[in-house]
Amino acid sequence: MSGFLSIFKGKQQEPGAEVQAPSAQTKDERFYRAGQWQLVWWKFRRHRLANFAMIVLGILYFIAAFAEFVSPYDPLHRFKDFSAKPPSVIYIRDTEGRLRLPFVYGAIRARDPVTMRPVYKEDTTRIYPIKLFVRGDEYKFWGLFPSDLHLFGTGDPQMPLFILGSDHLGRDVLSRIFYGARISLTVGLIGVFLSFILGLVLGGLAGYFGGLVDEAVMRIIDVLVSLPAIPLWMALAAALPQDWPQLRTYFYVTIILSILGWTSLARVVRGKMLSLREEDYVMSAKLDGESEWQIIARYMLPGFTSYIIVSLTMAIPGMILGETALSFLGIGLHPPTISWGVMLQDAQNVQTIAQLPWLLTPVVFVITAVLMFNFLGDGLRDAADPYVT
Amino acid sequence: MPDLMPQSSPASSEPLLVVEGLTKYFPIRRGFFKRVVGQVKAVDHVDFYVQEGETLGLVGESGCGKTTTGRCILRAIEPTDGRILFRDPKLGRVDICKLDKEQIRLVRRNIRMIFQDPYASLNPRMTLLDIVGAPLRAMGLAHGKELEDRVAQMLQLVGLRPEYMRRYPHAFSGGQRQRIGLARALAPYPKFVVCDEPVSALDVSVQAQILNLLEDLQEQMGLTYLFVAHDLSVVAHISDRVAVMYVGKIVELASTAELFSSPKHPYTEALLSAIPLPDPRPREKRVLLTGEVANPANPPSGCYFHPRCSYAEEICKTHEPEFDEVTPGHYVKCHFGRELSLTGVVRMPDR
Amino acid sequence: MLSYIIGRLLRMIPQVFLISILAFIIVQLPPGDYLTEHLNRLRQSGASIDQAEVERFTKMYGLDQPMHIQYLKWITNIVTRGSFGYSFEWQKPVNEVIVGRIGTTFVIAFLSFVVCWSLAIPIGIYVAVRQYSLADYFFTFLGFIGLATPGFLLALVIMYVAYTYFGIRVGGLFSPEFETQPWSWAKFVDLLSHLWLPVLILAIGGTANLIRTMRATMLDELRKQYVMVARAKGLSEFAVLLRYPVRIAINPILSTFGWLLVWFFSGGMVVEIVLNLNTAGPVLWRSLMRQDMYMAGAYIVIIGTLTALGSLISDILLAIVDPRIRFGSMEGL
Amino acid sequence: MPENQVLVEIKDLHTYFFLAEGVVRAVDGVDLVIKRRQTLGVVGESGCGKSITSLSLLRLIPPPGRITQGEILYYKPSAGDNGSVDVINITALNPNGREIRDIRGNQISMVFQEPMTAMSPVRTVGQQIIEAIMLHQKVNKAEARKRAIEMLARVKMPKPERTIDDYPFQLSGGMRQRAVIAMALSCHPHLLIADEPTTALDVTTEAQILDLMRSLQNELGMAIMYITHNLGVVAEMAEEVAVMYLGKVVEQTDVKTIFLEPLHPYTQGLLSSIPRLDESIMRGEKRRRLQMIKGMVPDPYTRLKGCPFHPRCPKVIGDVCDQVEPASIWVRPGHMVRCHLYAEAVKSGPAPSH
Repeated sequence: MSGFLSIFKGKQQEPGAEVQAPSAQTKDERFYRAGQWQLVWWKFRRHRLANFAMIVLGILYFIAAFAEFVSPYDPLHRFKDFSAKPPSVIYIRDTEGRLRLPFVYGAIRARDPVTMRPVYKEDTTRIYPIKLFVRGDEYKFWGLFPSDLHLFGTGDPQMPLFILGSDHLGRDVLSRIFYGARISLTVGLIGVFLSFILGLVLGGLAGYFGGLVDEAVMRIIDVLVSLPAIPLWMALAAALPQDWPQLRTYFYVTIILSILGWTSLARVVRGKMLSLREEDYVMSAKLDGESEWQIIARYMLPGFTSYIIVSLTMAIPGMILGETALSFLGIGLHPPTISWGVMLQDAQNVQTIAQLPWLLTPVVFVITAVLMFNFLGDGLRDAADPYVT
Repeated sequence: MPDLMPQSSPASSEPLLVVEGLTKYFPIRRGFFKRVVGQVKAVDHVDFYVQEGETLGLVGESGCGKTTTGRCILRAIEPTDGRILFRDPKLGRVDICKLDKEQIRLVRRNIRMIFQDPYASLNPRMTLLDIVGAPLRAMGLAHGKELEDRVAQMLQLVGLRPEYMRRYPHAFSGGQRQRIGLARALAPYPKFVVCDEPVSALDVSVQAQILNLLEDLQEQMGLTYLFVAHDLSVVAHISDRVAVMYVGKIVELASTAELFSSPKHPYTEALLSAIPLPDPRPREKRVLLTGEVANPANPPSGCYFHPRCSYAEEICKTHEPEFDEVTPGHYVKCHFGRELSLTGVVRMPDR
Repeated sequence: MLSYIIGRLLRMIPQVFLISILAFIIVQLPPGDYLTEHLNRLRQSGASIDQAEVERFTKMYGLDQPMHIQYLKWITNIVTRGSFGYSFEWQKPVNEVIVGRIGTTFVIAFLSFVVCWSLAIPIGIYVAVRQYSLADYFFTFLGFIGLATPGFLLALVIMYVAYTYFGIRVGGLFSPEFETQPWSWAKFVDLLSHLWLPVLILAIGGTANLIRTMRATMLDELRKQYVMVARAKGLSEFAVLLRYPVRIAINPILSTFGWLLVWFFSGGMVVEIVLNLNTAGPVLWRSLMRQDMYMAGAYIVIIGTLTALGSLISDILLAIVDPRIRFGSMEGL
Repeated sequence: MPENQVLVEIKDLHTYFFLAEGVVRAVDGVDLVIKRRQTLGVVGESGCGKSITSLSLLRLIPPPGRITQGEILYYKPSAGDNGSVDVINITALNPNGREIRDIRGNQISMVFQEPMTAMSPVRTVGQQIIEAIMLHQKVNKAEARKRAIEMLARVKMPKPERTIDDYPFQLSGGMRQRAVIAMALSCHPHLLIADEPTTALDVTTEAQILDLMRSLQNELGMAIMYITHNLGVVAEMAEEVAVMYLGKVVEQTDVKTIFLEPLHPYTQGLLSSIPRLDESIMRGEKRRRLQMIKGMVPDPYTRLKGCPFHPRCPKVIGDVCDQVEPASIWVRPGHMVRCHLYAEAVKSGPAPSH
């Protein structure tokens, strides 16, 4: 939209309701009665890329939630005979040219005479069809319900299905990525949740009370912001003892990540509070006799919840990357915890990458997740304030 | 239409609102430690009264303090000094400046405000029912079905359909929004309404609709208005008396006819002669002001208007004039208020 | 203007002071103390321990005294003598270890910065003027990818591609044959041939970021009335753009001079580790892992101070290019 | 030079904006004539297309807006001022090309509504004026600066030698508008388009600026196209008045006739809905209610059948006004109205001769 147009845009956006015009009643009552969230949603639905991102993220989080069922194997299951196996090639046409349902061939393992590394050859005589709902490694779903049902696989321990190959220890990379999604995708959420609380409370206090409180909070933010994120994260993460239980380390890593995250949110909240305090409708609420609490809850907060959601969405990818970087460097999470960052620890040097390039596949997932969050955030930002064009 | 007239309206001669020495200074803060380095004298010892049932117009150019004055009356802004005496039906005669939190809430039932910007003054996230019903609910005047009925009645009163109650403000145009603001202001059946430039954001044709509505409602509900505006034609149309402000002070106050026909302050004269009249016939004489409006943080000595005044003499530079009643009901803040013969914008018909 | 700078400088002092306290707390956080750790390691490796030496350190850094005394000793050494303490890992003063390395990191950061600016500003202007064009979508998309791909992952991928498809082993600062040689022209050229990769990797993320900022501020400015007024004067479109919206939209970009450098500096650390460069990043990393306290502390203080200094430079730059700030007007800001 | 010579002629101009939500017919068939040394007032409420008409004149319509139909002829007085003219079809020019840029700011210049945002805040007043002078006149920088100071003095800017080095934000609103006018007039244009130049100003400042514009018009002999919603300002400034409603000129005549004998119901409604000082003051006990136009301007995406004003018109003729769009009717030479009410009275009256 060109800027100049916006000069008459203000009036133009008005739906043409006329005073007591009979037609106005029937025009589009649904639109006139639409509140903030309805309008945001309608606007968001028009943003194709963001909708696509929402679907992709939905799938990723579904995978994270049902990792046990969706992944073909236990992430710690070592297939000793299939270490460092490249991704399986899936065929739908066999050697005689007949079309079949997807299948893989058996594999024959050998060693490279020079490098002594395992090499695999396809055994086209043996066909392992890929089946749905196969029995396999046992697991306890969400730690509660024992089962051995997996969404897909060969169902034959003789020839496991390695869609993304296996690592040095013969573990299925895909299954590990699925399990890793659990941690990598939630680190951001929890970290953002923590910074959300800190940011909202501190920014809100600063913005609402102003004066000394404001000054104090702003100075704290100044100092924290002047600490560069990555070295600070590194320093804090390095302080975590190596022998802590996984869950504890995970929790502390999220805290470390959110230590810097809250500052930008607090600034947004403060700024919004300060500007909303000056709004006519807030003054009018005060004159209507609304209590302070009512004013904050009904008049001010709804004025920027959409902005908060946007900035939270935009903050998640930073946290995901933070975890990945820290774990990758070996100062975040450690094996046997599985996260995308931890998986990338295996891919630290050129030789490994050159020989087992499929170990880099978590990179694809990290980037996809981050990209999708950015797209989503972008779409949300466009839709965030339905009252401004 | 239910009876909207206030239960008790004795024709007492005592004004409904008396403002004495109302002052509002905004501190100017500078530097690292936010030291106060000066004061913006937004409102500087202002006196006026408003009789029940009348409309007092308050005019002046931007930054003259007229809006601040209006807001101080509701304590939407805390006045620095002065007295605001209001004849409240419940509390009796009170000084608004001295009321505690609870009392001010009670008084705000009877003094309400209409805002200038029809877009910024309505919470976009609330339906008309919530917006118009907010004062009723918050003041404990109505709830549930009763509240809904009252909102419906208010909407009808301002010329909107009650069915619009579930709509959000985004469904309405500027003029309609101003009607909503009016419904909200009048919902608790107030006695006194501060109208802060209620029509200046509207197109001419819609402006006429709102002005007529304001007048109708005043008649029906027995309202008293303080009408703050910069458009002198609008103020002349709606006001019984008019006060002119210049740099935080009222410089002249008189009945509308008198002020526009025989002003006594040179600033009023200049202001009146500056009004572009929708009349193609040439004007007799035009007083063009020179220079700029004085800075309220650093006003000139004596009479604030003296640097721009063509009648100024030595005394104007040194002594601030009194706010004098030169003829009955005509107050002027000028050393020569009784002597100058100034030109109004229209001639009074011969009596 | 001068008083503005002085005021701004004064505000920096408590900030840097707080940073130093935070840095000290952070390096003290790990359980156990580094000297014991160090001694344990020496003991394990069977090396003999000079008891006198231990005592000398204990005394010098007040290790037997409460925390705040330790801090005071540490900070006094830094402020008065510019000495950041002793590295147990490297067995020499911290200053000796870091000076050259920080220099190299700084060179990388600076080069990235130059690349970043010279790409982002013209592209940002172009895509703002051609909003919703193919180029706009292309660069927006590229920008998203750039933002979503952190440097170290990019480094990993590039290393893989370079090695597998071109047989080049990227990484390191020098080719092996120059590693130990004294400085020469050839060595310098060799250095440059290794530097381009980290510079490029770092610049990509920053460029994506800057293009977005530049585009957004340009779009804001293009809407303003003075652009139309400039067109109405009869200026050519190019002159209109350059003298009006660009002149203002570039201000926030110019002010990135301060913090972008530091951003590269700190963000570059992980990349440097991945690419195995002998610069500040890997040293900090190792010192953190090994609890080499004074080393880590020195890095955090230096980077923190640089950041504070960076934002100071940004503010001053902004005041120079924008008269509204110089004259204390809040209009349109 | 003959007084009544036509300077600009706008014929059947259509400027549409093609938005995702629909087509906005901002200017929908406008005919206007601007004569030399004369002031044409264009009045209308917001959204009537008056600003877009003026932007079309300088080809400054931003995308997605486009002139879709009609032409704008500029009768450029020749350099020697010997009465001969070059006719330039502005609609045929490349909107970024040399020819139109030679006209902009030089032959036709423009003053906008918001003096606060009309100048870049990071360049001094002088830089912005000198730039315009050096663009159109072959003078060096020192000479341009001299002329800029002269121009600032002419618009009664206090201390022009000093103000020229000030930044716009250091000036008050009124002074800024003076600076903007100085900039617009720095090349002595034949036509000044003033788009609500005083709307954002206080009434005493407005009076100063109006006075200034009138005296400069006399001095420089230029025509003014004065766009405003304020009928009072029109009465003071204009000789000819065009009233616009929904992208069309509904009535055009000289200023006296517009105010004393308006024909179009919209013009009549507009005039009676403004509070009149004399009537306000002389009223008796009973207040005079303002006459008002019912309803409001419809939203810009809808296209009304028949006369665009018919839903609000008090004199609407059923089955005519809501069906047939009225054509321009010349009730007498020099008075045009677009309304069915006058179709009978004047059977396609004589076309004007300019």
